[in-house]
Amino acid sequence: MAKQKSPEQKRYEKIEQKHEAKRPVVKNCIKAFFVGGSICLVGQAVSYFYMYYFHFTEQTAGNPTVATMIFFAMLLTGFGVYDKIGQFAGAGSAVPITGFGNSVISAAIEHRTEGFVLGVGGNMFKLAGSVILFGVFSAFVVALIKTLLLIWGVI
Amino acid sequence: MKRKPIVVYGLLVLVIGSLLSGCNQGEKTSEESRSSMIQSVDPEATAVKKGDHDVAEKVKKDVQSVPAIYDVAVIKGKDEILVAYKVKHMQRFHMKKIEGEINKRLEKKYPKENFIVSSDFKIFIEAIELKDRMEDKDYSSKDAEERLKKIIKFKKERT
Amino acid sequence: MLKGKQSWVFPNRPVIVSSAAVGGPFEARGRLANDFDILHDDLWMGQDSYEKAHKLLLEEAIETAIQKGNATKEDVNFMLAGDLVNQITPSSFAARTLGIPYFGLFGACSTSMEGLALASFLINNQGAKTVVTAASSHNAAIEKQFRYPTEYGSQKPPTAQWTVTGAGAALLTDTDEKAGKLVTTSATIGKVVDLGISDPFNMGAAMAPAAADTIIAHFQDLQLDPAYYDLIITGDLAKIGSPIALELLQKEGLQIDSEKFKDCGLMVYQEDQKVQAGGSGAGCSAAVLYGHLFNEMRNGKYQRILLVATGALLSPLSFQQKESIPCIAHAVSIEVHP
Amino acid sequence: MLPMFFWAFVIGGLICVIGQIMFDVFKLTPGHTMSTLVVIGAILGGFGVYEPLIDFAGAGATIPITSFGNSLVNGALQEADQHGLVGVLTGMFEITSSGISAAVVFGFIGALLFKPKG
Repeated sequence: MAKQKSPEQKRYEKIEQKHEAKRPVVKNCIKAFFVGGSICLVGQAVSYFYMYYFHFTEQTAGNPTVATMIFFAMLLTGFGVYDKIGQFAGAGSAVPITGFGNSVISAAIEHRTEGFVLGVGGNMFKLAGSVILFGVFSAFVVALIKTLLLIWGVI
Repeated sequence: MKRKPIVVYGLLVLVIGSLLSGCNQGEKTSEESRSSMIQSVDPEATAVKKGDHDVAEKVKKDVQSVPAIYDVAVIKGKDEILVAYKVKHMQRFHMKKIEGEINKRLEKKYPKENFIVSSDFKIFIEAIELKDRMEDKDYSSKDAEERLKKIIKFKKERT
Repeated sequence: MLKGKQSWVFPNRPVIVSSAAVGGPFEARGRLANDFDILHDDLWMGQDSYEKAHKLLLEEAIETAIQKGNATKEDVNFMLAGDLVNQITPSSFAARTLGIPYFGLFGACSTSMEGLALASFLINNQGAKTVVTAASSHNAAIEKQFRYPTEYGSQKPPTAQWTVTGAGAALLTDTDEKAGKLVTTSATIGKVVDLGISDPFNMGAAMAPAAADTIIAHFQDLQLDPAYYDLIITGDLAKIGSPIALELLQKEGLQIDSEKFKDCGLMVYQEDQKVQAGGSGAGCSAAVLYGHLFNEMRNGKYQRILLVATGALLSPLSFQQKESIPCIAHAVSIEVHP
Repeated sequence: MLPMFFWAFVIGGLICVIGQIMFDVFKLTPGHTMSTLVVIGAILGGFGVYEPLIDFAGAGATIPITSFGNSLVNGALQEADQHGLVGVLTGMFEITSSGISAAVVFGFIGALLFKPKG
């Protein structure tokens, strides 16, 4: 925050720090590790499933795997389970692609009372939009730099 | 807003689920290809033409001598030789390098042959499938060649 | 009648004829379930949006309070109500249904005491014969308004608070039959205090200084000793804010027994309910005071209490623009008339 | 195959731990955390580090959101390889389209089927 804190605010900050419940970082990290790891484990199983029973290679199995994981996320979100997992696992359920799916789907469900066009359509990406924006823009910059370096023969 | 019973929606979900997964038809798989997922199977090298067997066997030995590799399947077709291999897990970081190494080694030794090299797991399974079929006497070499071409085409597509 | 700098005393002693509290499914499993007049077992309450359910909560609380007071809607001169949704639509829409002349209030979670103070003032000064005041909040509607979609799997830190699904309403009237009835005797209007907390998941700590400020002003203006009250209850400071407020008060030299310093946000739920630091929301202090605490007073457990409802005056926009959270607290003293 | 599962679990779990640390230690909102991870994924993709990680950990690297940034970069680079600079812009979604389209489709279906439970 750019604003300077007044001496009174600084004094209060000290009192507040004393009483504030600390986030259980280590415990949270362990939970995130196991839940996040498990989601990836399921993803690996799904991709082997696609490789083995359908016509997908290691390279191409990623797409149907991602779609399937998001499908699972839709079911869990719709039945009201994903927010409970989220409270337990934190980043463990937010970082995998299912968390991206959850952010889109939860917003879509939440705003359906405002109609499908303005509610669902208008709000679907209100959480996931920033991920797409920063993903696309940073990818653009990175790819541009790399392509230019290749053209100029630097690398 | 009255809601339709959940059963209706359940059905809809099922339909969508099956649409999602039904886009490619599954095929029967053999015992060996199934176990190849879990363990090393060391498949025999084969060739579409009977006389090429020895070359395929030699190629297999050469690829096997690369230390990072533990399971190799070789199928020699009319124009191309398909080499599918598995990389030891801790070496998987260097897959690109290993692939290059194998390519270089093979091209040096067999300058006349055309190699298709793949570490892809699916290609490995497919190679074993084809090998098993070729063991069947009724499976014509024309069919085998066609199927090999298909695998190679399949390997080349990226996403 | 003004006393001191920012306090009113009510010599005419407006009588709280009746009160009502309505809660949702989560509150039904809470500690104070028996003190609610109506408990819903579904968050939707048969409505097709959470905002409509929010409005229904408020309507039910007001109607029940009027009914319990043996009055009709026509008898009520004014309605003072507020909530946390944009432009306080649930309160305004409830006023539309009820057809009572209406003041819409916004004081975030302090709305309950803002309403009670103003209602008492109106009656004390012959501005009205009968007034109903209410405040409400609905967990899902407020989450949607202030935080994330309800189904979004975000992890709330231990300092976060759970918005109460509930509404409380009280019917006040000007009558001479006061013996044994609950009356309001004084009120202190707080000023906005901001000590630089900007984490919207740490509202208790943000609001504690406002509560302390109002309590200190109350005792100064009325020249009372904290021992005068059987209980001093804050609105929704919860686990973090409540001890901070107590510490701030003790630093100012007010001797308050920690046994007599309670918090509505810590009273509504059971220990095993996953509410992080405790309850919050405009409905929290309203439902606890108008349900549980009034029942206790009628049963004779307490004679004199001071309720200090605290409100965090932020919006999702102000938080995203990195503003710190300005807070307010209003206090009303309620006594059993001898 | 078994080591693949093991490493998918470990690497996927570790990426989530990085996210958790951003939540708890740096007090970032989920939005900020996810955006940062995607940018990190894009940068690692640019340096060509992410693909070996995928070879090594499989779904442990493709399921976390970081892979979104990586595949955007790869799509752009692939297309740039064929069509020059313009490809950077046009090739971006070549690989990643499935994640976004699945989220949109299932988001809409979800809105048709479900009500928020609160």
